[in-house]
Amino acid sequence: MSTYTSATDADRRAMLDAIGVDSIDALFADIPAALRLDRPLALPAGMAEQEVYAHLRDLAARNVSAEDEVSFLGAGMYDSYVPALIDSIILRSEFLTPYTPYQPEISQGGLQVMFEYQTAISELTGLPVSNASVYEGPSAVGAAGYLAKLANGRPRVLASRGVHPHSRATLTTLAHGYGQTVEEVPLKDGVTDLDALVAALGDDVSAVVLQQPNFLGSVEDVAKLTAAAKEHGALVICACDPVPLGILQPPGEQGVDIAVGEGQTLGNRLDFGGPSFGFFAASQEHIRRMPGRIAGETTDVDGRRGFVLTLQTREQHIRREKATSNICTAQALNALAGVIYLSWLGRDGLVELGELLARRTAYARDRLAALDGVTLLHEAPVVREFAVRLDADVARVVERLAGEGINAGYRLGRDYPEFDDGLLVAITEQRSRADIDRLAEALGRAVAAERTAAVPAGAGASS
Amino acid sequence: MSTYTSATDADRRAMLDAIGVDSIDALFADIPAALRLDRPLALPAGMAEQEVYAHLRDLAARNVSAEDEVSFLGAGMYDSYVPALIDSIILRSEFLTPYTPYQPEISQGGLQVMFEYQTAISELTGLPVSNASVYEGPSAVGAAGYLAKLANGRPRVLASRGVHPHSRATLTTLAHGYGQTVEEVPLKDGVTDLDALVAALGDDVSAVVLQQPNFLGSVEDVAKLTAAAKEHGALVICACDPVPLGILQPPGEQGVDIAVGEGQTLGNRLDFGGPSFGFFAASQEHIRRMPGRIAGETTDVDGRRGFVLTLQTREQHIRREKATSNICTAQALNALAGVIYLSWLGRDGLVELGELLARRTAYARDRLAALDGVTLLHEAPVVREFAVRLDADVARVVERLAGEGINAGYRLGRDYPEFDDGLLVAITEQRSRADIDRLAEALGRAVAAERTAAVPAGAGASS
Amino acid sequence: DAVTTIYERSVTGRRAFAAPPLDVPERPLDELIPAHLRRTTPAALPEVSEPEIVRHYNRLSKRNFDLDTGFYPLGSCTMKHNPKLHERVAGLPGNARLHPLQDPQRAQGALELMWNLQQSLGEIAGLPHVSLQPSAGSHGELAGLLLTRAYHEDRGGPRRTKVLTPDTAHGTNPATVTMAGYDVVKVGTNPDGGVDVDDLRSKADEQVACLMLTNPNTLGVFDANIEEIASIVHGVGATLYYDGANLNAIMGITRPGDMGFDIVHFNLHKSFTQPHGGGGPGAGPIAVSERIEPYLPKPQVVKREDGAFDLDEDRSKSIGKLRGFQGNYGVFVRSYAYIRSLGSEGLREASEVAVLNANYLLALLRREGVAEYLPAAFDRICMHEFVLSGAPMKRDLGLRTLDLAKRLLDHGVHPPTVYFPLLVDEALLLEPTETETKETLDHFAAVIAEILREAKADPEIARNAPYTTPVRRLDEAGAAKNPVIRQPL
Amino acid sequence: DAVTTIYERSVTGRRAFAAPPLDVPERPLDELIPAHLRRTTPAALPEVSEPEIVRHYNRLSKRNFDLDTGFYPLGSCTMKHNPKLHERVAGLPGNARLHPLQDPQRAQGALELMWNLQQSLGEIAGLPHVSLQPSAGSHGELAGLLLTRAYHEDRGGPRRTKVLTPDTAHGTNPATVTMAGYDVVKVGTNPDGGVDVDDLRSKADEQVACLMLTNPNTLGVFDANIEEIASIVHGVGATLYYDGANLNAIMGITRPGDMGFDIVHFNLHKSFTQPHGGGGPGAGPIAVSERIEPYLPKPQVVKREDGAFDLDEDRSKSIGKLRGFQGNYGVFVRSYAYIRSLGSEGLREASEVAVLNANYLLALLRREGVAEYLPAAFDRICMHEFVLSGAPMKRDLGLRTLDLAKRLLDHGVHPPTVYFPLLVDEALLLEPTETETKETLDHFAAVIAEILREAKADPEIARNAPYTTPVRRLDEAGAAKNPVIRQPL
Repeated sequence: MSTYTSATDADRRAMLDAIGVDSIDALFADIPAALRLDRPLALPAGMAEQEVYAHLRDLAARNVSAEDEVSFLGAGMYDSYVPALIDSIILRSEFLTPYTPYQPEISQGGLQVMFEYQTAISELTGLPVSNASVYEGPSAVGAAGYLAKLANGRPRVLASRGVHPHSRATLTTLAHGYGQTVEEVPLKDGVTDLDALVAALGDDVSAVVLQQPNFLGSVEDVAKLTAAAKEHGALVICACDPVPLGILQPPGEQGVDIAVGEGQTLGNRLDFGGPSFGFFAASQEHIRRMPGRIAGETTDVDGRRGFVLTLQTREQHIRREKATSNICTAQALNALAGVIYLSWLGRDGLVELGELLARRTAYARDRLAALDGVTLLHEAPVVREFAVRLDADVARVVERLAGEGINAGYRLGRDYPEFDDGLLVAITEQRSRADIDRLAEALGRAVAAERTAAVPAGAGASS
Repeated sequence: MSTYTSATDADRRAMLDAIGVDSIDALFADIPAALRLDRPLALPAGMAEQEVYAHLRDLAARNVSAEDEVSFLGAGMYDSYVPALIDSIILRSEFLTPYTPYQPEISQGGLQVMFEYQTAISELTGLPVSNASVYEGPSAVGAAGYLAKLANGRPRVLASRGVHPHSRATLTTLAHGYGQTVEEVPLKDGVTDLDALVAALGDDVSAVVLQQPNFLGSVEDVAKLTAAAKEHGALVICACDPVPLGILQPPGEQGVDIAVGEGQTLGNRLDFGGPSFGFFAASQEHIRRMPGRIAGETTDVDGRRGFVLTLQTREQHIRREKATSNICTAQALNALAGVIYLSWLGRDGLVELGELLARRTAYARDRLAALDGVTLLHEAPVVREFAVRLDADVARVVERLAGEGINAGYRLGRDYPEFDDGLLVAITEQRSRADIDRLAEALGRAVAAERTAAVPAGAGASS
Repeated sequence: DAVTTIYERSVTGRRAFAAPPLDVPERPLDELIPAHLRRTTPAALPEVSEPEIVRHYNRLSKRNFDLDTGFYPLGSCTMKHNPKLHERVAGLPGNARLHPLQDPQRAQGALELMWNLQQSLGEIAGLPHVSLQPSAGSHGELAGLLLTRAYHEDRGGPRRTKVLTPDTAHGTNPATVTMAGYDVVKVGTNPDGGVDVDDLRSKADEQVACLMLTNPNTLGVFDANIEEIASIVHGVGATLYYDGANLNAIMGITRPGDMGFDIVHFNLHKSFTQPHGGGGPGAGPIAVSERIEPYLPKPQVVKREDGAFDLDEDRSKSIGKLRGFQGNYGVFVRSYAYIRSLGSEGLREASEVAVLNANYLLALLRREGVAEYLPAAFDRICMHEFVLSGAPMKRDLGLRTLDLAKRLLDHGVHPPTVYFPLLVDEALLLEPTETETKETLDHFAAVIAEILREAKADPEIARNAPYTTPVRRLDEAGAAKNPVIRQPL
Repeated sequence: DAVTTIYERSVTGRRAFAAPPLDVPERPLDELIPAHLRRTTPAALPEVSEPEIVRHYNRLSKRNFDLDTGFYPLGSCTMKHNPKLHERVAGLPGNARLHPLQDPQRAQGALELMWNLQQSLGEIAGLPHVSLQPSAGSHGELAGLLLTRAYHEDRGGPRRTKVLTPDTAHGTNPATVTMAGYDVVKVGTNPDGGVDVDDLRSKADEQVACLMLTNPNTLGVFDANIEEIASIVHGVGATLYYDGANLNAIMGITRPGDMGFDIVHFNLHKSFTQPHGGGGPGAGPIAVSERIEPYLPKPQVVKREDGAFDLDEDRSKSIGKLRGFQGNYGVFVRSYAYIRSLGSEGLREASEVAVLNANYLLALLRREGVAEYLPAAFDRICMHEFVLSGAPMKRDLGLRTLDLAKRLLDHGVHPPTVYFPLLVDEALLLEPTETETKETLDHFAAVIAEILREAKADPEIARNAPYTTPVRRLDEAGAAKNPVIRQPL
């Protein structure tokens, strides 16, 4: 008997008697014999809890995590510190184990959390309408594209090359389904090329998709790009990193219609990429086109304040083929972690964190740019991530640093052939000045060593 | 402002106004000026949460834990597997953060846990009365000695040399306070020497203290020793390892008056030695001499079943100098882990675990005894721990194995000069046959190497 | 106790966050980011200390019902026990702090885990190729239809525009069809609760891209005609899609691949147990047949010849990406732990006991005093869930299914799914799962009988229920009419 | 909901534990352990599956009030917030799975932590030598008296038989004196709430081993005569012992060592915050002066000249051991994290705000409608806690302190300590701690006023309170008369 089930032999006999059959097998009589699996599943036998733990611990030990190295890897997810109070709350079974709050009377905790979360996202983005979360960042971009399709039905979407490669890929995949084509707007000097955007725009453009800061870490002049899009009646979708929004102008003030983004950095673990959550906020006019769940405030029959899932006529279980999305299970627990994190940071903390990141990033950028063989890939303003060019094979340099316990960052060549010499370096509040200095020293040595190694045998090292 | 306090400047002003003083300093006016500390405490400045975490993680990383090596170290605490459901329960704030249940109406959860715990300990020990836990094992032995003093006032206590050295030391320290002297009964063939016990016994002996299994891992014939003690009217105190009680005769059936023991192995972490809990059970006649808290069943004014702290007239806060102990804060949370663990094992599981340990221990004992240069220190029956003699310097052998990621066990010479060549090896359910084989091979190599090394330079290796 | 939000607890100047020290030069922000790109007014996040946050969310949590407290027979959601080991292993730093872009060489444990999970899911489904990427069941459905689209486009031929779904389908199915750019065509249900094969035959033509099916379906019925259905669908060149929401009934007993399905999605948070988190996270991996394999999303976890694991991005026919990175790895860890804990036999036992428990509960509810008001929609053996109709109860006692559900709340039980499937009047969909005890099922049946007895005497009690919950019935219509969906600050 | 115990949920054959496989020969047990030493009947532990254990204890937990839910002003217990970081760091495998007998060379992190904590506690107490060994405050007290005994015995001279304690002392003090083999001699309290110095002088003679004092004492009063008291005690050669239960009032402001105390115990679970666990664990380290140092328990954590940390067992004058191993290390980790989080300034701020909060609450309760029924026992500024007397309330409203406490339960507040200190009639001892907000204190004062208003109208309401708790007043007398302290099975 499994330790998660309770049916003893005596239970089984009593239950089968009550049902009126003589074996469990009889309960499966509807399944044609030819379709019955005539052998056990070819899976290992079950194990005791301690054995499963040991196996998974051994697997986990074969990963090099941010606990094991000094990591400057970002590119969409960040090794931010997750305060311990988040664990203590989200592991409470009352938050951990219920499902979607279909019965609001016994789900007020979860519903109020959604309401508080929506308020926080609305504050961060400067947009009045937030849903209760979607899966994660890149698919949120895809969902925003679908909203644009529902809103104006136009066939073309323009996406800046500064948008995360995964977001562009996801948007393209999904748009192929709902019938839009995605075109790219190139970068210039590290930011979206306004002239190219203007040239690509037309009245058949459904939406323009931007990212703030963009994949190269640059702070975009979103308002300027938005103004261009508006001239053609296109919607503007902006994928935002939420933490820098503490110091950057909120998309709602820049004319952005839909702000989405990856929520991992708000109190969620890295988890090798998920689960995290995506946030999704929009201007008032889109409220009935929003995907996913939305909680609203109301009162009960006794006049007490309460919360419910609202605007459900958008949703798949009511509207079926006319639903604004097919989302059913989303990321409530991760969004809870997000709103706890934002409450932990608080009004001033979000600003302080943004300023700390900006200053440490500036320090790191200067420090690396001063190295021999390292130059800036662009000089646009940055907040928490920046790109450099190496005068050496990037993969080999990164490998050298890994040997010293340093993860130097993201090799841009993985997604941008034009930046094959590029390295994207992320700074979090867990990377101190000492860590940055250590990176700089190791990077300097590694670049020097790889440049030397690259020189044909017999030739002298280039000073 | 600390992040754990909430008094803003505005709060402080308002509060001081309400009090009618003009500064916080004024609240300390009673403290003579000469006694006021005129400088800040010489402690480091406070740190952000992430910094404290990093500091403590770095410290923890400098310990070699049972997660990092294959450990055969026991000698009173054991690397037993702690099932995950224990964490999920004991970390619930409703169990974690309240204090002693002074208000039973809002403490029924904790009180019922005590009642369930007392039942489990009573079942394990075969004694009718259990308290709700004491600090830990060795001090439980000391507390049992105090009970004997209260019960019969006799001046002498006899403790088997098989009792844990820490228990004997603690008993001696405490007995010096309450006015008894502790004498040792030697071991013979790995168990308490009955003849020596009989010789030492007299009508002035307050209690005889035994351990089951004893420190060398041997299963004592407790009933026989108890019978001898009873002839002189001495009480018998037995410190028991609770897990082997699944297969060993319970002390209550052996004439033992007071059974105590270390509870760590019941679902508690090693924690470098604490906190864990001590259990304390006795025969009915001692119920009003028990130390610590005891929960009892009762009913409320509406006739509903409920639980309260009971027999409080024993306790320090009621009886003061006539109290049966001074215990106030004990180990409720650890005892909760204990009762969850015992429920997790269940009726059959405790037996199965005991049998598994006995068989793996027998295998390990045979395996090691077959090695060249390794002999059994005694041949008494064992359950989860056994002792061998090495024909080589034990410390150096242990050090060699540590270099291979194996903690070979406890060097008996640390406490027993007569067993300077002794090694005490503990088996838990987390040590598989493969682990034991690895130990045997490494031990064989190490003993051989150290024997060779010990041979004077120039002489050939023996055999 | 008045309900306050965290914003209403905010007091200027309080804080829980202490910033790490500024250990680099304090450059003026103007030097770093031009003023016109910066924010002028801080976001009005709450100002609270750590103890207040803890108390606030602790108190909120107590306003939730949860699976660890009581019975949660929410049909089609498989609210089985969440083993506590899973949080422990998911929280290991080697998992929790592993960056998704870590070099695969330095993430071998994670990739091996994913590969092992893929192999296991493929074996359970009877379909060899697995992508773990989709984030939820509905996301897996979308993946499935995009794969179908890619498959048809790659094969050429006339454009297919329709996707067939039975009228018993989960609401996600038609919504997914629309998102994938297809038109929904409904297929009827026969008197036994299965697909109306004649209706299917009449609608299956060369314009059909796919049939989406759940088997056992949302009526708790295993469609015995599945082989014929598969042959019709394949006969017109369409794909057959298996909605895996009900996989908990058949693990180790029969396999979608063996039934003829081309694409299956799994709800890891259902059959392979995840804490449901108040509505997520979950994961919706897919398994596909050989012919669909080329179109699977990228990256794929692969095992190289030297035994090393890697991420393969080089897939020319792939539909691309459905999301960032590799999927909800934290969810994979838990489900993998589950599969290793149960093993081959345990998974089959889970399904067997799930079906046993459902049939036992159904038998209890067929007794006098209940069955006349809440008859089973299909008077036969069920699979892991079953449907009752509250129509007689409504007619004879004036009690709607909703009233019964609300009265259950006063008994400390989570109601079943209500008003679904749409096909059944006043439907109740009950799924007890295998981790519940016989005593719990007995108690639930007794509570239902008690509520009906009570309603016979005074139906107003249930009509105004609940009474013991933190709030009572809420004004949902008002909430939707004038939506207040954030706190004004 | 009927209360069932875990034993009452037991069904033969159910289980949560799966044993690891027997991977060694299945030797008959008779070969291993003779039958007469073995158990014949298994212990009647419950037979339950994992989900049932989880539900059982989850439900039980909901029958507890806790600090993370509401105000807990239990006087003398310092129920301050438990930072959540502490559980994280205590749970690191390098701490949680570290064996206490690990070779000190391979436990350097743990020993350094203990050494750092010792240094910090020594600095806070103003006494340089620290032993972390005692398991709780009362254990620390016992250590203190055994040290006193060892000190006197080592010095020689006539045998000392008495220990002085003020009549305001914690109940643990006299109990400890007895356990240490001394006789308790009580010292009176002067009208200001301090030690009656004349009484002390009359009782201080060469038979006195020690004076045990709490300062501020359990009346919330700092004894301004402490220097004189110390001089009297030292004058007769006795030691001066500081019960550290009230240290939360004075951290960084004044130090027991500077006041003349020889031995101090700390309640780490109070001043240095630990989750109280429903009654433990805690820890009661002691700090002592130079002359007491030789007698400290062993082992001591020491720092060798090469910077390595070690355990010193080689202490010839040591009183020996008070328990196994090195003490409650898991508790040390949490308190060390606390000290590092707050630092020098933060500890002082904690004490300052603790005293501010206490005085503010006292001021609120001095207002009309409250003060006439619950006057402060001492009409002056208090330290971190204060005492009210319910005597006028009892006289004028017929409400005992117990009734007020029980009525507080209905308001979701944990009552203060009641009927202690013994010196004050119908005493209430209130300690709000520094981690509570002004709003919480305002609310508490309003609730007290409301209960008194209500009682003026109808005292029966409070006399029969509580009403909203899982159970109401319990028959404690009956429980003690016929003790049922285990379940018959």
